[in-house]
Amino acid sequence: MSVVTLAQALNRSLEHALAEMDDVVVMGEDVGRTGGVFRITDGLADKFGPDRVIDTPVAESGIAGVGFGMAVGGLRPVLEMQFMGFSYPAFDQIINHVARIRHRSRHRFTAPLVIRIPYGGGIGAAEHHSESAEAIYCHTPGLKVVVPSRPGDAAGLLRSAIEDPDPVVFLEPIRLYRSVKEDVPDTSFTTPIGAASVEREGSDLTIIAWGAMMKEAREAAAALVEQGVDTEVLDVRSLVPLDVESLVASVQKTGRAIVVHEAPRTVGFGAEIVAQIQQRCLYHLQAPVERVTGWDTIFPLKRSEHVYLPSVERILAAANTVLSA
Amino acid sequence: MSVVTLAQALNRSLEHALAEMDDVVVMGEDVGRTGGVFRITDGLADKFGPDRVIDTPVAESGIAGVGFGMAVGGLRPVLEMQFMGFSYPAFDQIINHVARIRHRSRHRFTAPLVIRIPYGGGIGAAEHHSESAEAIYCHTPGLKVVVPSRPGDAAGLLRSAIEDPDPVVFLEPIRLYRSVKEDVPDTSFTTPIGAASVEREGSDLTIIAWGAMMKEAREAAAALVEQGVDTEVLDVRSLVPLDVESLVASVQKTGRAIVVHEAPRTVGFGAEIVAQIQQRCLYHLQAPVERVTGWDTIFPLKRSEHVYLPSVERILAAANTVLSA
Amino acid sequence: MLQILTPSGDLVAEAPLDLDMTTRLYRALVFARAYDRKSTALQKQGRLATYAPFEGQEAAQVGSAAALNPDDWLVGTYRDAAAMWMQGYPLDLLFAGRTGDERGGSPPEPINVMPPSITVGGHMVHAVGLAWAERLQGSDRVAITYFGDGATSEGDFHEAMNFAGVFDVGCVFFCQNNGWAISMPRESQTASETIAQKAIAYGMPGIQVDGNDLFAVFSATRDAVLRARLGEGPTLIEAMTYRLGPHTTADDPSRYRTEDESAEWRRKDPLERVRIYLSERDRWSEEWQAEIEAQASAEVEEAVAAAEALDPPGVAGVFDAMFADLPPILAEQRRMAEEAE
Amino acid sequence: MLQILTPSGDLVAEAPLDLDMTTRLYRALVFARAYDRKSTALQKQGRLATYAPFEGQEAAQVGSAAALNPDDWLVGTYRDAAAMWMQGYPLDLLFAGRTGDERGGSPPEPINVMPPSITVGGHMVHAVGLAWAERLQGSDRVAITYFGDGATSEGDFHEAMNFAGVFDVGCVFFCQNNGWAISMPRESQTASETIAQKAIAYGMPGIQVDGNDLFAVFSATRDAVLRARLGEGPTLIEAMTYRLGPHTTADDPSRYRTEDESAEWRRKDPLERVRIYLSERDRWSEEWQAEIEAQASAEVEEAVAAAEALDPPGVAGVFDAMFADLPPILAEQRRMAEEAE
Ligand SMILES: Cc1ncc(C[n+]2csc(CCOP(=O)(O)OP(=O)(O)O)c2C)c(N)n1
Ligand SMILES: Cc1ncc(C[n+]2csc(CCOP(=O)(O)OP(=O)(O)O)c2C)c(N)n1
Ligand SMILES: [Mg+2]
Ligand SMILES: [Mg+2]
Repeated sequence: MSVVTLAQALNRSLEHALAEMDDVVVMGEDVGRTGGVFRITDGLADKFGPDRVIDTPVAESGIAGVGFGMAVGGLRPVLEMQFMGFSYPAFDQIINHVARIRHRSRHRFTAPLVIRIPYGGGIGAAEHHSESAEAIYCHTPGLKVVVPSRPGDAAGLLRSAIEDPDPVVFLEPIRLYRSVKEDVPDTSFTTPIGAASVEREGSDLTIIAWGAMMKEAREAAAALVEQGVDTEVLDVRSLVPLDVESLVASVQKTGRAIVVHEAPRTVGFGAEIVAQIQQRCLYHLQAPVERVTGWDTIFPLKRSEHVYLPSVERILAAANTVLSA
Repeated sequence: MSVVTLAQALNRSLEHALAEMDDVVVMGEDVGRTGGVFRITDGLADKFGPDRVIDTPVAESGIAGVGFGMAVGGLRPVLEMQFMGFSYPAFDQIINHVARIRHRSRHRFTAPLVIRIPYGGGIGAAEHHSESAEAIYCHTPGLKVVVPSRPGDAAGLLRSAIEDPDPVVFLEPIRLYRSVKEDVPDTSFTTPIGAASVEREGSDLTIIAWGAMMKEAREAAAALVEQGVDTEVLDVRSLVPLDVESLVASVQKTGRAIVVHEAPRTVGFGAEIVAQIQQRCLYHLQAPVERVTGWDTIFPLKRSEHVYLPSVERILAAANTVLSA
Repeated sequence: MLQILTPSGDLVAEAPLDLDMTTRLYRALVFARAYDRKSTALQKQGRLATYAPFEGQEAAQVGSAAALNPDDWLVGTYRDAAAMWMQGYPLDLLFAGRTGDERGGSPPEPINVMPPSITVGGHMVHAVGLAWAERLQGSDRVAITYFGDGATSEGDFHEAMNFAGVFDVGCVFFCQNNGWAISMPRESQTASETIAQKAIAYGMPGIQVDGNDLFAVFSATRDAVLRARLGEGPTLIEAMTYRLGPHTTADDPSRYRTEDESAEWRRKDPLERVRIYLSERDRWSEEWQAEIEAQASAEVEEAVAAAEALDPPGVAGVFDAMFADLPPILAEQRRMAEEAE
Repeated sequence: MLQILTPSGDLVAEAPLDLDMTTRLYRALVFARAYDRKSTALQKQGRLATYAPFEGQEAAQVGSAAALNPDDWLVGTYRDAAAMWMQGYPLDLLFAGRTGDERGGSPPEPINVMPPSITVGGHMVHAVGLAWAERLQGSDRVAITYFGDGATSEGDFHEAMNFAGVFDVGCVFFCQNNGWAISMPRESQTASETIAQKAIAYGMPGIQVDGNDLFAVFSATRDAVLRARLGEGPTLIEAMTYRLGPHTTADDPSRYRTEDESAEWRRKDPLERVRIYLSERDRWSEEWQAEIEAQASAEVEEAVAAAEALDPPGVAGVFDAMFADLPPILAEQRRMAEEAE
């Protein structure tokens, strides 16, 4: 075990996969020579050479489509999109081909690949560098979508994604790359895809979040506990497949819930969570589930980020609403 | 007034716009010489010439991006994507540029364009020809998204979309192109964007739908009325902006609701509608809102369409669930 | 433009195939045409969904596919059934796909032919990835991808060509320039003088061949495949041909082109010139023609019957190939679908 | 490769600009460099967000923009501030954008410069549409679009070039080939020998120029702009230049390239050769240099101060330019955001 950041955990997980699985290749813009703009692939090109760690031209559709062909051809590509806002040119390849080949060919051809996408705001970046479009990938049948919020989960979920027989969109919260640390095993391990993690048990209120928003969720929960509200905190981790059972169990217990995400509200993944809860726990609900989300606006530049991003205060205000209903 | 199909209504609305508004151009694959694969632009090239009705190379990103440039440059392009499944290559242009230029430039540059997208299944088509990805466009801040289900609305909403100062994604239910007819004014007119239409008033149950699914919604409602269930039918028409007020008024009255759509269930637009209803009408709900939707699967080919598509029977089964809760 | 066999059946360069092989490929041409016409007929009867006929393009498809090894990858479009069939894709599955059955997309192992691409342009990058994966795994299998003149306008064509050039991937880009992309004539598709010359933008060789000339197509493809197999990189081939029929059975070409144009291309029929060539060498007779046509017809009928005899795919057809294992929400939806049946 | 003024300041062809104009443009070069260095310095102090320096590319930007009419359209990238400023984009707005304020994207009318494109490749199609819209509205305004060597790999480059070629749009494609796309050297970006030759794939002229040569850049762009304005169609210009600094202030070039390489390009400095040229013609002196540097510095400081003096954009900055009129749900969210403030 050693204490590592989320970025280091990802780097080590990739290294283990490259070392232990002959069919893994890493491919993307600047992933080789310079180790990626976030250094997640740092050192890998030196260790595994240019046939395993491939620097590509600036062409996201090509990366996704060529990676798709490689996957059908017997490899397990781990593709990097430099930022989520640059993954849209690859969207046609992902939705029309990556997500569909197993179905289209009745299992004859498959695309066991991973698309790593750094995402989320709070870093004062330029336009297109801060968005959270997870809902779009979640609405695409044939994809799995996972989001770690801790170094251990990052390493374990990434390994699971690489070993998965189907394509996995692996979302990496940029804001957490270097801001969270924890003890992580030094050897490779997997964390199952499809299971939420109950980070804190509680009986009064459930806060549901994923990715970077787990930070705010945890802080809000801590403040609430201090106020005597026994708050349950749920890290969804896997958006598709969704662990509905854990969600339902929690809300049936607490009767009150808040879902938090950075993405715009309209048809954000929070809507799906609300829909699942109202379907399965309507009669347990003491108050409407509150959504604390980004607004239906363009993710703003640095000077306005604080207006857009869900804050601990906004979560606490929502908690107040939910608890006083 | 004359009785026209939805396809004819669209064709006439385009003709009126081209005749009455100098800045309108129509652009897309095969929209000129051959009048579009669905003949929606039939005859327009002959009447208005190749500078107003433009046949393009096969390049959807180009169509959207060049059309965007034209819009910023002072025109009002009406762009056609041949099928929704072929609009994904244009997704980057639509989400990263079309939807954002007003915000990016603080009103200095704007993109008053319309993207017409034939969509939906039930026509036994090849892969990619039948999907309903409205949720993806609805989750994109900066776009309006409208869907007519009647010829009159088709003509009026299209004209509103063309006159709108902001980009509008205009979804055309393929299955309704020639299967619905109604009396429509012979001159141009607008139908406001942002207002749902209550097609039938009722007090026991609200059925909410849009686009091609209005057919099933209407049929199910008729069957229910026959069974003595006073059913309200709501045609959403405008997904963004959503007419929350009408939704809320209806559900507060009936206390029971079903939302129907063809798109996959997970994070489909139905989730947003459920989330809005549970937020605003939780205490009025007599039963969980039911979603009758496509499954979280690839839209199937002809032989399996019936398994996927929401049917009158599935709506009636859901009604039964909702009514007996 | 490379030409070996003229429309009147004269050799203007050495034949790249011996007479036995030429006879076999002529048979394949006849077979392809039978398949194509039968498909159009079946569509008219409502037994197939919309069909995209390739009449006129038989030599381009048969001649190029003939240059492949049996285990090479082939990535084609909705209009490339003849090439796919040449490379081993079962006829009944081709029909099954057209009846609207996903099982049509599942050729048996070890056939390395992808199900036909319905989106225009998106599949060429796949061939690049396939060829590259083979090389990285130490194999010398190559990939060929078929596409039309219209497809060259899509961004993905560019990205595929660029990747192939940069990484020297063993991929053959085979463009059937059939003059039209639905209603769009080739001249309006791109201002490039030829499609072949687009290769220069990617540092790879490009060659234009008479696509209705079986020998020219075979010869150019054989050379490109060899280059690819030897690790010398990709090639772009532009085969000049013509779609004699409509874009699909739902299309009406009279809206955008003249009868004259089609009539002129009829005179360059890709089958006729091989027939003359064989006939002049005593390898063709009316009886034999009747015989192979009858065989083709019988095989095609059999394949149609097999496709139509497939059980309805049912709920399993919608759900069971979404993932290796069905996740809980999908399993729940599957149960709901079963109930609704 | 077109060259007019050598790195040592010698003319090898006729100068396309008179001495007055050359003097003015030299001043612009000095100004651009001052802006660029100041921006890097401010970023280091945390006053600007990540900055993409263009040092080494001043002549490419200044020389090309100098060939435009004041109302022509300019569509550039994050690295094209000098060209944008030349075309009238206010300095303080350039800075405002970099402080993370959307108001930086709003140049006053009638300046026809789009806010800088942050995505690579997506903006070239916009220039095509702008130029086309002008023509359809009877104007002879043209559009120029700036992009890097890396951007030529994106599908949208291809679609932009293809549309421009097919419709003979009055658009100038100006590629600053600065040798690198972040860590990717030009040779690995495409196997094409030059980027200029890619023009042949679109039936348009392509020309390679010494991008560090103010005269060559101006001359080639002037010709291309004239063609565009006369309705003769688009041109691709490849300006051979070099990014002397890091990709952005967050980048460390030592991870992927040698000091030697940069040092070699230092010797081809785009300012120095014009300085020598002017100096040899008695149009340059140390005092004057000091004077224009001081002026540049003062103007830049002033612009920074103006940008930094902008009120916080607040809730209005997030909501009020989403649509012409705020729809009800957004208005509701706006109220919620106000409450949370
Ligand atoms: C991405 C995409 N856009 C549009 C279409 C609709 N479409 C089907 S075939 C076709 C024309 C293709 O022409 P070409 O590439 O020349 O092939 P051909 O049909 O002539 O064989 C178009 C536009 C599509 N299938 N996919
Ligand atoms: C669509 C997209 N993909 C990736 C990026 C990340 N990125 C920013 S600049 C850059 C390299 C661009 O190189 P080039 O076009 O040569 O321009 P230069 O930076 O050298 O001026 C990349 C990959 C981006 N901004 N947009
Ligand atoms: Mg064609
Ligand atoms: Mg560059």
